[in-house]
Amino acid sequence: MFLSNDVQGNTEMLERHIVQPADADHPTILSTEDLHVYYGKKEAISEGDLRFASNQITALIGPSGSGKSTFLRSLNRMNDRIATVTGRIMYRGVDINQPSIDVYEMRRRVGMVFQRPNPFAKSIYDNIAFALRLRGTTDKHELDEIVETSLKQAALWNQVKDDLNKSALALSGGQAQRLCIARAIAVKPDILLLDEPASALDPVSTSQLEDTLLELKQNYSIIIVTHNMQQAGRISEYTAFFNQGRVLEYDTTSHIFTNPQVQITSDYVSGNFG
Amino acid sequence: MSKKRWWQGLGLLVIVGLGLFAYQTREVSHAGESITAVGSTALQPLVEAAGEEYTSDHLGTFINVQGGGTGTGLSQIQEGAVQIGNSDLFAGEQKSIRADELVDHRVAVVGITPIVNKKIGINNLTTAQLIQVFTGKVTNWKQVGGADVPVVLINRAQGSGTRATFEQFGLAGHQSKTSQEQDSSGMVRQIVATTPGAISYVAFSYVNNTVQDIALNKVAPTEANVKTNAWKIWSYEHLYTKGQPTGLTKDFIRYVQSPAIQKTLVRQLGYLSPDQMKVERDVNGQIKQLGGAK
Amino acid sequence: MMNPKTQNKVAIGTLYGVAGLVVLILLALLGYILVSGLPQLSWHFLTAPAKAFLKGGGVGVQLYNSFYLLILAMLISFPIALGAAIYLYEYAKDNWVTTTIRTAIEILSSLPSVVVGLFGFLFFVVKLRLGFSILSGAFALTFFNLPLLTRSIEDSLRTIDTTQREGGLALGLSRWETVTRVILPAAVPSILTGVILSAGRVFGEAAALIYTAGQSAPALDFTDWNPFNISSPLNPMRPAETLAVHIWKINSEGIMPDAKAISSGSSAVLVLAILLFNFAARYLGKRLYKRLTSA
Amino acid sequence: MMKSTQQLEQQLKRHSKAAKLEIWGKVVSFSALILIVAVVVGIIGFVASKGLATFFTNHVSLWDFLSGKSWNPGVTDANGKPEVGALPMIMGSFLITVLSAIVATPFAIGTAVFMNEISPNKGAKILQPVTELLVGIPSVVYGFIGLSVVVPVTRAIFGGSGFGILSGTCVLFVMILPTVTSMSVDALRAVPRYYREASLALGATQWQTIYKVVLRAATPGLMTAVVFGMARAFGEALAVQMVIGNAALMPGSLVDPSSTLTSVLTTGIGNTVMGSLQNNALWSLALVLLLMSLVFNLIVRLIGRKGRLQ
Repeated sequence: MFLSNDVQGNTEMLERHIVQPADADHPTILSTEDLHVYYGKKEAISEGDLRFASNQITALIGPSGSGKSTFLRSLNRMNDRIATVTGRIMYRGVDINQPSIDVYEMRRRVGMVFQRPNPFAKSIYDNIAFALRLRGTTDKHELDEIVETSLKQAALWNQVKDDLNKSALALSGGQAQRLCIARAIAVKPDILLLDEPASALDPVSTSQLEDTLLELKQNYSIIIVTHNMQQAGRISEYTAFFNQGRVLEYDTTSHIFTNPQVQITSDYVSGNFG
Repeated sequence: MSKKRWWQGLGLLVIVGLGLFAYQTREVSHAGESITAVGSTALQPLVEAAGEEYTSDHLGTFINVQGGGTGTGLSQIQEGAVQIGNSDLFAGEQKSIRADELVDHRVAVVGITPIVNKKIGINNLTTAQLIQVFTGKVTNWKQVGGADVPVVLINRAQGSGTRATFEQFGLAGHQSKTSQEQDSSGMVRQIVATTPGAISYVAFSYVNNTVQDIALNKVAPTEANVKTNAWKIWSYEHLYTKGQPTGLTKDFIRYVQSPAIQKTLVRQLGYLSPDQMKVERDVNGQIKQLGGAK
Repeated sequence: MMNPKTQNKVAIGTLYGVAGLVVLILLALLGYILVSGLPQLSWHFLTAPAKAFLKGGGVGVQLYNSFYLLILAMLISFPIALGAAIYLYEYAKDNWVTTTIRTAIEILSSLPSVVVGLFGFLFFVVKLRLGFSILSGAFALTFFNLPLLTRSIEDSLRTIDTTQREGGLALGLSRWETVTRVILPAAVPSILTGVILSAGRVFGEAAALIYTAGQSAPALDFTDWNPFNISSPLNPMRPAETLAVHIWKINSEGIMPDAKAISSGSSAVLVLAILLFNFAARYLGKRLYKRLTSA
Repeated sequence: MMKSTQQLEQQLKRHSKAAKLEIWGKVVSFSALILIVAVVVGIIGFVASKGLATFFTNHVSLWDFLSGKSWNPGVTDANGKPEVGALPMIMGSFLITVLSAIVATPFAIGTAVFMNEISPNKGAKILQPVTELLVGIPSVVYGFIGLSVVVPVTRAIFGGSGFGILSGTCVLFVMILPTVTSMSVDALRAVPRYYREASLALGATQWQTIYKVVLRAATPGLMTAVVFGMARAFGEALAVQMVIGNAALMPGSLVDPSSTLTSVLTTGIGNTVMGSLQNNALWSLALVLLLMSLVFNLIVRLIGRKGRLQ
């Protein structure tokens, strides 16, 4: 099932170029079919059929307002209250974009980290343990263990292990964002959606965050929206380019960056626009 | 989880148990009869004090006395929502009250006097002058022999018993000019005391050294003059019941009218007792001489 | 035009002036009340029952009634206001129905308290046969309090960033759990402001209570804590004059010789009581906030 | 493979605890709202039914009521119509509310800005407790202070009796200041910190930041504060009644005795018999008050929306 119309040496630029990932070691875990998103009457996403490979990092890039964030937020139905999402979102063979799906259960499998770090006004420990407690994990040892492993996975443990009872609001931006990642993975999701997680961070924190994501890839499938071309280039296996609510190009990251097939993509990745 | 539930259940049980215990051990003797009297704020202190004395003599009863104004008292007694309606006025003076359903119990007589700011420097007016002042024909006190300050009229609220009595007997039925209105004696006194040129009227018991009372036609506002109707601005205080009173209501009203209260509380609070009066007045203002005061 | 720097200096200076003036007015007012009232205070004044027409009455019962009524009124009105505010801000769609409800709640708060009082009188006292009682008073005050409380809680919810809500939702929590476990704890300090403001109004309210909780204060037996006894301080069915009503009453119809002294003394007591309540509320609020958020 | 998909679907379609809690929460909070709506509808309905009786039961003409200048419901005029002209009170309420809101708003917002933006420490320590304290002082105390301080001062400066809208405005100004200030502080606090940081980082002065960013962003909250302040001014009776003179006369100037809807309502309501014309006419005043409050509310919102768009 190749949708490819990619021919080497083709000098003429295409209008659209989609190559869905096909790697037997990393089967598709999530895919969208015929997805449309409307804000009121306005259509925000008109063409966005993508498949996402498990245990890989997929980057969504594109100029501001291109719909990449809207697309991402539709994947775990965070847009339910503000937008109308039609079409299918297949998660391991189940359409999760139907009313009978329990969104809360679904979101525990498809977690999300946001642009601005949003730790709760609670202690570092409680930020992570809180959602687990509400779902019945009350054993102190078990909680301690999950908090520790989550913080370790997010590469935050060493910095905060003595301050677990301090308020999370006192953390620096980079630390706070990693706490948010730890919080998201503590509920053991399958997929992690990240919406420009590094945009509010300084370069050092950003590079630490990227390292963390590369580690996390072993256990989670990651979809990340980013503004930062280099970042997409550094960490992702696949990249989708969004423009005006449509996916114009989708391929392996190396293809997108070295040999883009669509003019706008080429302009965008080379920094000529966007 | 289940442990928490246990504690919650136990807590609930303890609370319910305590409640039941409290209900069982409540003092049954004190949960007896109670009646409510509402209405005139002027009459409230008397009825309240009498109520307290009555309940301390008759354990197991409770007299609930509240204000709300004469209008409220008469409306609620007519509705039958309370047992006693306190009023400064004859029920018959209110158009929308069916006075024939109500029974009047007079418990006190109250004398009302004009008061003025002390700096005006007068202590006597003729009735004609008083009428001119209140109808706006006299606008400066020097026109009636006082200091050179403009007249500031302060009335009680429309419908108040004090105002009705004052207009009927002090102003010979003339309506006061529209002016400041206040709804309590305390405020009227306070404003008269602090405002140059102010004139108003209060019950005798509210006169103190911050204001000047006014003699009318050289008749001083004293209790002795009220008794003989030489001082005409006075009225009865009424307790109204719907139909003839029964039970506790009847006992209480009889108690208020008994010498035990009439000779003590009524006079301490600055009222006269109806028993002291040498005259009687009916709803239309007709005076009848009584045989002789007790 | 002034350059921005000068403009800045002038504006900030003006703000200092405005704030200073306001502080001055407020302190003068408080000073007036306290200076004229504090000399009247004594242990006797604070504990003795009031006297109808003799001098030497105290305000013990009234002071207790004020606090008891406040607690009852808050117990009734706070949960309702909280629930309504949560619905209005977190669930309700932003359409004309919501706007209408908000506007209606706001204009309700401009009704004179005597109207609320009379409504309470006709409905609770007469119709529901609750009589002149603390309970009737508490219901009337609830009516009176709901607009301000609801609006200020709603505004408190608004102060918490939406990203906090998204954070909760993204963890698979329901909106309700997110609001009650994340948003409300974070909003405690500003919700507290609303509570303190409306508590102040409860302390100071007279007209709404005259017709509901009544203006007589039967003596209480402070050794009897059985709520079913009429002289028990806990009995919610007894008439209860509060301090503010007492002040109103002695100023309007009081004939005791020391009415003025009692009035200014009571005002000072009231101010101190509110101060005490505010500090206690802030202290507990801070403790609660710390416990909930480990700030 | 198929089996595991089915299993997953089942798991995802099971009603989770969160979903149950969500329904519970919606029901609970919605019933609270319904309760409030019931209260609001109940009181407004009650006032309306009593207030409209003047026109339907007592057959007073609405125009006479709104335009008449003589208020004396117990008395009938030469044509045999009762004197129920509410215009003086409508004017009084209107003037005093507008004036006190106009005076108090800059002070309250200025103080709130000071407390929140310029000196948060001093603000929180001194101003906040003091303002909150003042909300709880009974009206009658304000009234007496007004009577013994404001009225004589007005009399000395402007002549007349000292009673009037001016004195009323002074007293109301102090009375609504705490409410407006406290609520304004909360509105300013709701503006995220990064707004300020962004503005300052762009080189704006503190004042520019306050004026162009913070106040703009906080406009809806500030409007609510003003609305509640005006509501308090509308509804206040006792204190106003003691200093405004409470005479049902058209206010000729700001130092002439006049009256407000609330003060006439409050003084008269206990002295009239329910169901009588005198009583119904007072309820009509309450109804007018509600309508005026509604109009004010809408106007303030409109101003707020305009201010925000700029």
